[in-house]
Amino acid sequence: MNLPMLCMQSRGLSTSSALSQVIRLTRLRVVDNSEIGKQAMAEGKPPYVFHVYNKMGVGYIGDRVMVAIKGEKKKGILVGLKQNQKKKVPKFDTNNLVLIEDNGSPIGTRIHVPIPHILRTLMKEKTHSKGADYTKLIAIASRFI
Amino acid sequence: MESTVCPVRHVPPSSYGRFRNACCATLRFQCRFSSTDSQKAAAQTAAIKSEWRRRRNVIFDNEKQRQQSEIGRIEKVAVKYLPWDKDEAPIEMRMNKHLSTPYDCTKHLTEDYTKTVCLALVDRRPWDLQKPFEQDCELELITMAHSNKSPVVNTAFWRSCSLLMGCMVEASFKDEIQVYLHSFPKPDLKSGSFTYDAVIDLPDWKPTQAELRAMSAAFVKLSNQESFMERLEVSEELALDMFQDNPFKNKQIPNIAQNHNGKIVLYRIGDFIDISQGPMVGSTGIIGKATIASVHKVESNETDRLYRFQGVALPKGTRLNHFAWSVLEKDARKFNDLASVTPVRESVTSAPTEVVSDEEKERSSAAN
Amino acid sequence: MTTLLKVLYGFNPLKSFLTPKPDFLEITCRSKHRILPKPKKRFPPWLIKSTRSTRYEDELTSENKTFLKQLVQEKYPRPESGYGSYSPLNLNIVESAVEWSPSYQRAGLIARKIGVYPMWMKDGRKVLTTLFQVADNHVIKYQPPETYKPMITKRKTSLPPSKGSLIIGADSADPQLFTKEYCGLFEESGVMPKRLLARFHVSPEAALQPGTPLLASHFKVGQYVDIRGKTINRGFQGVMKRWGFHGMPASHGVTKTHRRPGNIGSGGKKARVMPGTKMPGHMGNRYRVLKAQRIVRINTKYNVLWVLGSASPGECNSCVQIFDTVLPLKNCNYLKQTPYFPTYYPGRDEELPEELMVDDLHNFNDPTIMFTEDEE
Amino acid sequence: MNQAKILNLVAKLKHTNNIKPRKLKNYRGPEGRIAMLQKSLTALLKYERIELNFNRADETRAYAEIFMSQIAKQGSQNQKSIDMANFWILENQIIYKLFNVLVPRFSNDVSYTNLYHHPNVYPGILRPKAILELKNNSFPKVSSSIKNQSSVENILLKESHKRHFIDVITQ
Amino acid sequence: MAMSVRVRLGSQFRNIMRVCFHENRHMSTAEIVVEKSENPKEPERISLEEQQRLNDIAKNERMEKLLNMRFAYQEFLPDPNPKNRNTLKERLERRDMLARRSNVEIPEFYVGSLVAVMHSDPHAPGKNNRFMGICIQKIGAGLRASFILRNFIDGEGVEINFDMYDPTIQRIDVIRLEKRLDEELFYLRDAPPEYSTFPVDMEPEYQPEGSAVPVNEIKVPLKPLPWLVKWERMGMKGIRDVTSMLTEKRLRMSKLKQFNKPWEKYDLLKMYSETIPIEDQVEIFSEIQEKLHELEQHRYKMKRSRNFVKPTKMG
Repeated sequence: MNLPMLCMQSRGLSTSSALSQVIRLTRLRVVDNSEIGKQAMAEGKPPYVFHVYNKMGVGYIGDRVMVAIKGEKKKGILVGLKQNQKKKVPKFDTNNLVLIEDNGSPIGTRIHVPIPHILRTLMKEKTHSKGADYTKLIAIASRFI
Repeated sequence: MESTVCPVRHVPPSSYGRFRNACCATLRFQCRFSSTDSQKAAAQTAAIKSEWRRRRNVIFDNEKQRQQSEIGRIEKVAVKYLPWDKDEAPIEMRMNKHLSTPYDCTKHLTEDYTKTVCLALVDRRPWDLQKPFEQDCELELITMAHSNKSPVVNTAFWRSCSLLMGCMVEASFKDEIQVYLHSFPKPDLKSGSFTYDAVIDLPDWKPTQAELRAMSAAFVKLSNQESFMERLEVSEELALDMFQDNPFKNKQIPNIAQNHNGKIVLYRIGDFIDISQGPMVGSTGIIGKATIASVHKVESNETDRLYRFQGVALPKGTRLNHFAWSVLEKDARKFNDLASVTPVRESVTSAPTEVVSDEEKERSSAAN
Repeated sequence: MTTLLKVLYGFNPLKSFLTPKPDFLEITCRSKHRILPKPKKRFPPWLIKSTRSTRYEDELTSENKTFLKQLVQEKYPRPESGYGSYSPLNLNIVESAVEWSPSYQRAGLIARKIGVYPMWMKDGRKVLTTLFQVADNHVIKYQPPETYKPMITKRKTSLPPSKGSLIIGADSADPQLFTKEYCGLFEESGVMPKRLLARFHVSPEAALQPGTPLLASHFKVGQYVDIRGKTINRGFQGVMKRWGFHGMPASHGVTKTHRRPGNIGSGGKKARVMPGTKMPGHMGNRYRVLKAQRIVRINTKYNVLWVLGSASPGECNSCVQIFDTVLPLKNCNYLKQTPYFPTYYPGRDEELPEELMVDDLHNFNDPTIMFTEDEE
Repeated sequence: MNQAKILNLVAKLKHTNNIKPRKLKNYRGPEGRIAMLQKSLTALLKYERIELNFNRADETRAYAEIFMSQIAKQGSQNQKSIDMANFWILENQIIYKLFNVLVPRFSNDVSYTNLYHHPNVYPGILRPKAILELKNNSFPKVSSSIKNQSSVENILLKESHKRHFIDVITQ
Repeated sequence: MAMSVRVRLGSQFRNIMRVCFHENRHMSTAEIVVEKSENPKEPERISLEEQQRLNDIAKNERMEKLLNMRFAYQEFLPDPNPKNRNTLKERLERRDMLARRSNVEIPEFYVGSLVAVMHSDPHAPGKNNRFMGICIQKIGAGLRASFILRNFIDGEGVEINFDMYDPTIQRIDVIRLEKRLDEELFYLRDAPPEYSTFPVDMEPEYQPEGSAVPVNEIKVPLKPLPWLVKWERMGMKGIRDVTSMLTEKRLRMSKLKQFNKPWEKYDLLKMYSETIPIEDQVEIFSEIQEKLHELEQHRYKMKRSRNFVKPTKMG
């Protein structure tokens, strides 16, 4: 068990999170095979969010977030969330992130966890002819649910 | 409603003056059936009407005083009051013979009793609240709520309503219209209405709805005065003297007297006096909701101007919804022909036998 | 003195009379009468008191009660099959047989909100629908524009009145429950006294003969309606619940002001609280109108309307008024739909099936929804 | 989401539809509330007619109704009934009385209690009072539901009924 | 009824077997003993009282049978809150539910069963999607009824919430019919992955018809702290002893009265307000029973006419 968890437990703070929302300072799990992501996860220093690219400041599935990872700024897409979802949309045990570059193409070449089917539609909606192309993310997914 | 058309006037019975010297021996019975409509005659009739009434009252007062002065030495009687609740102990009271009445006994109990008691049972016989005790006796007091234990109270209530309606009829008509109270049939709750027959000097009178409402209001107003029903037994001659002006009562009195050892029972409400065998409820305050439902013309051998007034009433404090009341009103509007018109009716049967029959009926109906 | 009184009281042979006679009442209903704070009085002061006191019931025997019930049934017989048939006789005085025109305003209905449940659209979307039962509606009274004088409001108009009023009643009940004056209101139409009354402004062309029954098929599916009802009574509430304020932090030195509004006015020249400031107070129990709700389904047998959305005012089993929407972009004219005018008559208008649904709503009797691949 | 529990089965309450539990304010909180009800329920089964504040009486009534119907449904031999009786009834003799006297007295399809408003005695604490009793007890009746057959309005309506009947037949 | 996965006997035994199947099944879980009427050998000689007694027994049996439907058809029971209840709405809702059931077979399954759901999905490439997992919750009254399936796929825990009466659901297959010790299995989220990992292409397991629903009495160990919920306070039966994992303070806290609420065990009014009374349940189930029976028979006929392949018996 890591140190912050031990500290929390000793102080009797509740570690349960009611809504499991992705907000600033939320730690995420990188699920692609990018080098930086693999290293960060292996070191036990998962990236944390410091900006969510929407009006609410809460990240939902398919949303773009800016994360701090190994001292670098990186953008990423939320591909799976812990919080309760709508009917027929899968809910995951971890908050999953795929790192992308500025043009929308993923840094890694493979995603090793399942991602929801609804992400196909969401990614297509977010892709514009002149802007970033997010459909490549769908292409590298190994399995859909 | 135009006042010129309406023969009814709304005058509450004024309290009668206690003149002792105003015995108008000159007044004679005058049949006014073929009278002209001249103003003079009308004024004369009005004067005569009120004079007759005052005369009756004076005679009543004198007779009452005479009877009381005849008592002489006051003796005591033991009255044992039996409450309806068997758990409560009987109460024995020492009352004055020929003076104290059941009403006086209620004053010794609670104020509620003075207001709600309608009738007394003295030695199990119905007894007016204003009738003095004659010997040692057992007393029971009946309110309207005790009608299941002693149905006689319903009959007394219905009879009192009839009497009060007579009072209302006599007082309500305009002075120039001659009104003779005839009689009222034996009270029968099952007929749906209480009645009073009166001879009115109008050829074909059909009251409008407004007139009926006005009469109902007058009736309720009378009952709200909560006047006592004074009772007095008089001789046949005195009764004839009192009702000289009324040819129909004059005919009835000898018949009644014949059946009751020459005695006539009079009741007085305010200044209205009428003949009835009784018993009556203690005061008119017992009567609550009431409606004069209809007036029908009745075929009779004696006269062609006999009208039957019909009404329906409930004891005070009865809760009845408007729909049920409208059903009762509608029923009371139908012509009540259960009793045929005969000169002597109500007073022929004596009260106790009637009670027995009523009780039997109740029992049989309950058994059914 | 007290001892004397005690002695007197003890020796009083009539003691049993003095003890109060208990007036027992059997309790049949568990809930006690809920006292709601009254809404603003909008009705005129001469409005008739409707209900009788039922604390004490009439001292009638059961046979007599059944007899009265029988008389009530005889006086107000149940309508024959067809639930109010269209009369071929030209006896209608109030109604005028004109074609519908967009400028006409029709009557509304009184309905009971009976619950909320989900349904699915044809594209697989889940929607919540609110069910309204149109219970036993009849026209009670019509007042033409000439005689109709609504309560004077602050806004005065100089235009002559163009709308009459139609009083609709719902939920028939035993006349013995009401006062005599209240029952008198129903004599003109000859219907049984109703528990609920509502007034609708209508064009004179849309007037209805008193006694006409109104059904759920007064509306068509796909039509938009406004729903007026009394919101749920929540009592005295703070600003966080009543107005959605955020309150103040739970810690960081905040004391006793976690749920308080904070500043309610400024200093300086206008050193006072401005009118209309959002403050704590009574929440709910007010009439509110929810506008432009779409009717997606109608059951003509049970007279039930399914309306899209779950936000209609009032709690379950409360009553609302439903009428054609006033919004210009959602009304029948805009939808190019002809409503039944002045109302749906079973004999005159076409016969309707038991269930009516809009086209994009999934019927549960239909097979499973399958999507097809689009060529893109 | 409100979901009906299915493990237990209870018979419908005969006397009311409204089953919102009362708080019965108490310094011991919900535990104290149950303790209050235990006392009242024991007293009700012991004395068969008790006088309480209205709120408490009404609450006790609901508990007593469900308690009796559950015992009647499960039977006296059932372990569940015995546990429940041990919990609710504070005196051992009353448990004996319950299984041997009260349960045979009632059939399953009736309500078991009556509740009456009780008038306040002046001077005193003017809090709504009530009388709670088990049905079929040996005390005299609190109030009779039998109406006066021969009151004026009842006689008049009865006769009206007869006439109406004749009218209908003749028509 | 998960009729698709059960061995069928000849049609002449079908009705008899159904009765046994129902009764035996529920006897195991509901602790309800069904009294069986003995068939009288000499029907002419039985007295009136005896006849009455037999009638009563038969009536009770019918009642029991109806009431036992509450386990399999829980969602037909309405919301017990009296404020939200309305008879007409409930009736209309039940009618819609039965209409949906006539188009798709919604089999009987419980929390703890393995279920696979095939549903139309506009986002998926073939417009169809299938998910299989263990049912960890079944909740909701009427058309709101829903259930949650949980599985571990590619090392990632996934849960999907389905509406039971969603018209996009094409079929619901019960892979393994069983019950667990608890009514909700949310503790699987804090359990090691192997306890909620099931192969997606698992073959349906067949049980002999008439057998009771087995109760899987497995006790799940939990991962070390932190957990999503303070499970030590929840009184779950399906969790292995966790006292060794807890700190002293937390252990002490979990034994406090305010968390265990011993007074609620016999709180009768609470129990009443959470349940639908027997009378209402009988009314509801007697209404739907006939329709369900018809549907079952119709479905059986259809299946026989389509293909008659004898399935192999497993485990």
